[in-house]
Amino acid sequence: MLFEVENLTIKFGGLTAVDDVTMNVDEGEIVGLIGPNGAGKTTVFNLVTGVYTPTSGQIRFRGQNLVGLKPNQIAKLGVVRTFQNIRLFKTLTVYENVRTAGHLRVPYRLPDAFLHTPRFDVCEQETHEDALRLLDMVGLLSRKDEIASSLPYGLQRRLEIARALATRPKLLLLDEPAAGMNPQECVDLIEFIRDVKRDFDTTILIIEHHMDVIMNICERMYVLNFGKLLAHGTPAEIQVNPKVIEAYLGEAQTDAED
Amino acid sequence: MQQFLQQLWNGLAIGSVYALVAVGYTLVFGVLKFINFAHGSVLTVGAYIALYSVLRNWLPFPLAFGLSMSLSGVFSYLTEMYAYRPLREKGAPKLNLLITSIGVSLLVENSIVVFVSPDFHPFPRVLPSAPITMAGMRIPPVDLLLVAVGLVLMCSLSYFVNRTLAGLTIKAVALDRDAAALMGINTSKTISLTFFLAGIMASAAGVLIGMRFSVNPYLGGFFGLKSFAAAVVGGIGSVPGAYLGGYLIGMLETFGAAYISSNYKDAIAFVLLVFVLLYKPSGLLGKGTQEKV
Amino acid sequence: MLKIDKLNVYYGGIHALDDVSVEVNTGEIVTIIGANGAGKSTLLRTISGLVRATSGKVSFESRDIKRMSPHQVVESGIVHAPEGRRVFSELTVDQNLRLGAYLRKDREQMDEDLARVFQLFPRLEERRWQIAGTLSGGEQQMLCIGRALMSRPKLLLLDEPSMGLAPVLVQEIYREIEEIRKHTTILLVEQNAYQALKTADRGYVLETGRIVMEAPCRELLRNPEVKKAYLGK
Amino acid sequence: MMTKTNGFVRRIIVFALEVAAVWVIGSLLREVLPAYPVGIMTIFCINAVLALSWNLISGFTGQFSLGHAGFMVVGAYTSALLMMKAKWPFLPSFITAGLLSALVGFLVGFPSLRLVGDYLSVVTLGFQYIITAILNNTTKLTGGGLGLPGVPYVTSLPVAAVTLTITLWILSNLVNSKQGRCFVAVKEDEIAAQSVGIDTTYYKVVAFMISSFFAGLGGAMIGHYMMYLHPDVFNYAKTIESVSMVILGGLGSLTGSLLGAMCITLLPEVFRNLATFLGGMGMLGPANFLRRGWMVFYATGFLVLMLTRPQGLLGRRELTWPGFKKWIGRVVVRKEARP
Repeated sequence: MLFEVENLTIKFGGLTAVDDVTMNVDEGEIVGLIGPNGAGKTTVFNLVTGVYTPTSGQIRFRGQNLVGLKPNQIAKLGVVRTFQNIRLFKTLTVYENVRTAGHLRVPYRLPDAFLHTPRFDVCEQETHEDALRLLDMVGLLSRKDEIASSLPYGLQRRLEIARALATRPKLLLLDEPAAGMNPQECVDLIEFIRDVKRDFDTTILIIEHHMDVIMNICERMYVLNFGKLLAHGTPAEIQVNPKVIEAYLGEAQTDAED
Repeated sequence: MQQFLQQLWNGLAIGSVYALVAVGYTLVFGVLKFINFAHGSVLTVGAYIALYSVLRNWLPFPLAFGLSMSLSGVFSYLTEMYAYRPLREKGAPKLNLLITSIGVSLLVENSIVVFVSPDFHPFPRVLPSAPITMAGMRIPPVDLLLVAVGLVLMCSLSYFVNRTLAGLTIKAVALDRDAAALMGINTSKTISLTFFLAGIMASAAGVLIGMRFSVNPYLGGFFGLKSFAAAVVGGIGSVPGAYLGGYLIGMLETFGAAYISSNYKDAIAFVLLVFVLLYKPSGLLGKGTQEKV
Repeated sequence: MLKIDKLNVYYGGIHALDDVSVEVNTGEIVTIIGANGAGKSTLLRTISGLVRATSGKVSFESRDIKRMSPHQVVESGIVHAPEGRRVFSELTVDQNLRLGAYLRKDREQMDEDLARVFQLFPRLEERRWQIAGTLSGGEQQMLCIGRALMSRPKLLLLDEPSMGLAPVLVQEIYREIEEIRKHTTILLVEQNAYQALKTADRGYVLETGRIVMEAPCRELLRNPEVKKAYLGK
Repeated sequence: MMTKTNGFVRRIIVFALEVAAVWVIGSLLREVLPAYPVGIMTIFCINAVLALSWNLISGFTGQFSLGHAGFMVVGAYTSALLMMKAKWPFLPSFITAGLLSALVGFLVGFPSLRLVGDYLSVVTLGFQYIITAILNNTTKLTGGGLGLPGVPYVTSLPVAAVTLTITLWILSNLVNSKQGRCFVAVKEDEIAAQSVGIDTTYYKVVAFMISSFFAGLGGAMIGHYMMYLHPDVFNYAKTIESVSMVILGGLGSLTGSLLGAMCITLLPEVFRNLATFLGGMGMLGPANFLRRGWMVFYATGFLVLMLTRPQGLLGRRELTWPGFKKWIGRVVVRKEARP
């Protein structure tokens, strides 16, 4: 198993934001994480990427324990995320955003940087070309010199994913990539995520609200509600699960189930 | 024992100064989330207003004190109005606010040096200079005034902030500016009010410290900085924290000078600051804040 | 009562609201439904003056309120209970409510309003002296609504009152909303489309900053497209 | 690979030639020009090193440090004392001064760089006060509050100019590297930087140490220029001097720091000469005012700059030859286009 979460729990004061969640993702899968607003989905991402430390529970990636590691160490291991409220290096150009994120794959050290040694030249040339190739693949090459924050919303999302890809993640965590997109943009995004998975040979865990996006690309999905795991299954199973319909789609006619 | 009590009293007096200034840093940081490096200048301005009012026989001392406090409050309010507000409205990064406040403090300090006088002025004698002997302690009257004024002002401020509706708006703006605006609170007015109050507190400290030592253009820079350390030690954003930090640094300084070495007196505040921040980055009474991801 | 005409808002390079026109009549509950990021909250934030519009008209009781700052909007009779509750977490319930009545100068009326809010949400009275940050999510939501009501608004803007609440609590909140509507006009933004459409009189569907549909809620509930996109059928 | 090595060798040779040329020109100027302009040029070079080093930590990495003078003072006393007491030659003393400043930078930076934004400025400022207190009280070694006279004179114009050239070369190499990009990423958004695997604490500490290293060199040059040291030379105002230079030129622009250093170095001189001129004309009142008036002018200018052009003269852009040529080209074309 590539990635496993076991009995993950975090409490903020009196509130249990994530409550005993267990889930896993296998190599090469696209797995969805859905649930109503405030269900704790982003908190799960924050726990996995080391922004928060869980109150209890385990997170393992390729068998290695991620709990207690710093966000940058987790990213270095290959678990890289995007953010719900896009966090780009705003005043840098598109190219600089991607180039900066390529640093993990640059092996030279400080003295090389001071003196611009031959090793420096070789590495820089490589990462420069790699950044351009990456921008080409995600369709941002023609806008590489634009300031990141001046891009239209949809492209900012795309750039954020490209920046994450520059680290060559093994597991990519996407936090609501389709938020604020219209139906056509959503269709493009589905296409884009499929391309990413194929071209970069990465596994994807995705939080999304747009049902058509998530039902379309996920092989499996987990449903969270009030921090608890409510259901788990294929999109077809989830769509007909009465508990999910009740909680997620807001059809609270009876409380008989509780 | 006698010496101990004497030092305790001295610490209380100097601590009052730090506490009065520190609370201004804390209030302003609360509503605007930036360090107002010009806050110390308000203290200097206050000291000079009182000095000249008395020196030139314009006003009797109590009135001069009151005038200094209100004018400094207005001065503090004006710095916000003309230096920080335009930047805020443009949505400038917080670093720009910080740098601008350094500019304001430079302007005040240099203007006093150039237009008023670069010299150190002793404050005219308005209180009897003979120390009062009390329980074996020798207390200069100015210290008595310092502690008394400090207590009165601090209690009034706490009452105002916690118990009155106008005061509560300061807390509300500090906690969540947008939500406060949605309650019908004029947040700009609240921010102005905060600067005004901070100015009053600082100038009271400025006048009294000027009386205790001397009035000079660098007064604010020197006491302002240590008071800032006090605010951070206590937990910036917390009013009781500012008081605690102020008295703590005042005490440590006097006891450090008396029992260890007076040479390092001015470094003590910062040593304490570094230790507190290492142990508890949000300060003794501060609440940790984490950026929302 | 409230009339929004061809409103355009840009938000960090994003065209967040695109020619949005919405109308609310006295006594109505109007709801705006739509996915996350469609611009629902931005619309409310623009009405209440937190966000500046680029073009378009916003008028309330035939007064132009587009250029007003938030506190002036409150003065004119609109109050906004924001998304995510946003109570003053370090103040007591009582202090929160008093701040809600900040613009009310008359002490007696304020006590009256306080009584009315406590009648509506008895749990708030039990917790009157408690620090708001220690309340449960549902209680904070009640406080948020109660606080907004303290200014005796003519129009209440409610942003996602059901967010993060258990179904039982959602029902309770919506029962109170039915109560509130007896005195107050309401513009309700919800992601919980089913609940909102059941409660409101008319609804608008917002999609990436544009109004794509407007109809009485009964019709929206039956509309196959709405069902597919928002009701999961 | 071969061509890469050649490129490196060529660049090193070009750089060595540049350094040599700067040395020769500096020495020539010192011989040809009167002492006054040579002095101003020397001070400019020292100020530029100080500004560049502050720019690295605050302009590029976004960590607003107000303890710059504290690192200068460490370098100044280290180099002076090594030469005076240990009888070391200049170069090793000078380099050791930088290294010791960097070490102090590490000791201060490691704990305090975990703090967010504004706090850092206060801790570093506090550090500067602590170090001043220590120096004032180690009378036996440093002369304490009496000052340290008899520091050997070394900082001639060529020495200062060569130091500036090397500083500029190393820093511009650094900011145009993986590490430099990571510095800027830390400034832009720490959480985003961490999310792509950038160890923000590491890069902050590294930037802080390098900045302290060059601040130490700058401080050492001051000592070897004035031939006298006193803890109060390196006060808060000294830090603010470097801060103003960088802000004037543009946070995050190396050539901007040079520009800023030039303006701030010249400002008091302009006023002083104006005052002397007016004094010569018999206008003693205005002359006396101008002698001190630059301070108000300086502070007012600082404020006006922050309120009207907070990004400084250049912002994050650099002055480059191709850019300069393009600009000249544009100006010329514009003129020709006129009827």
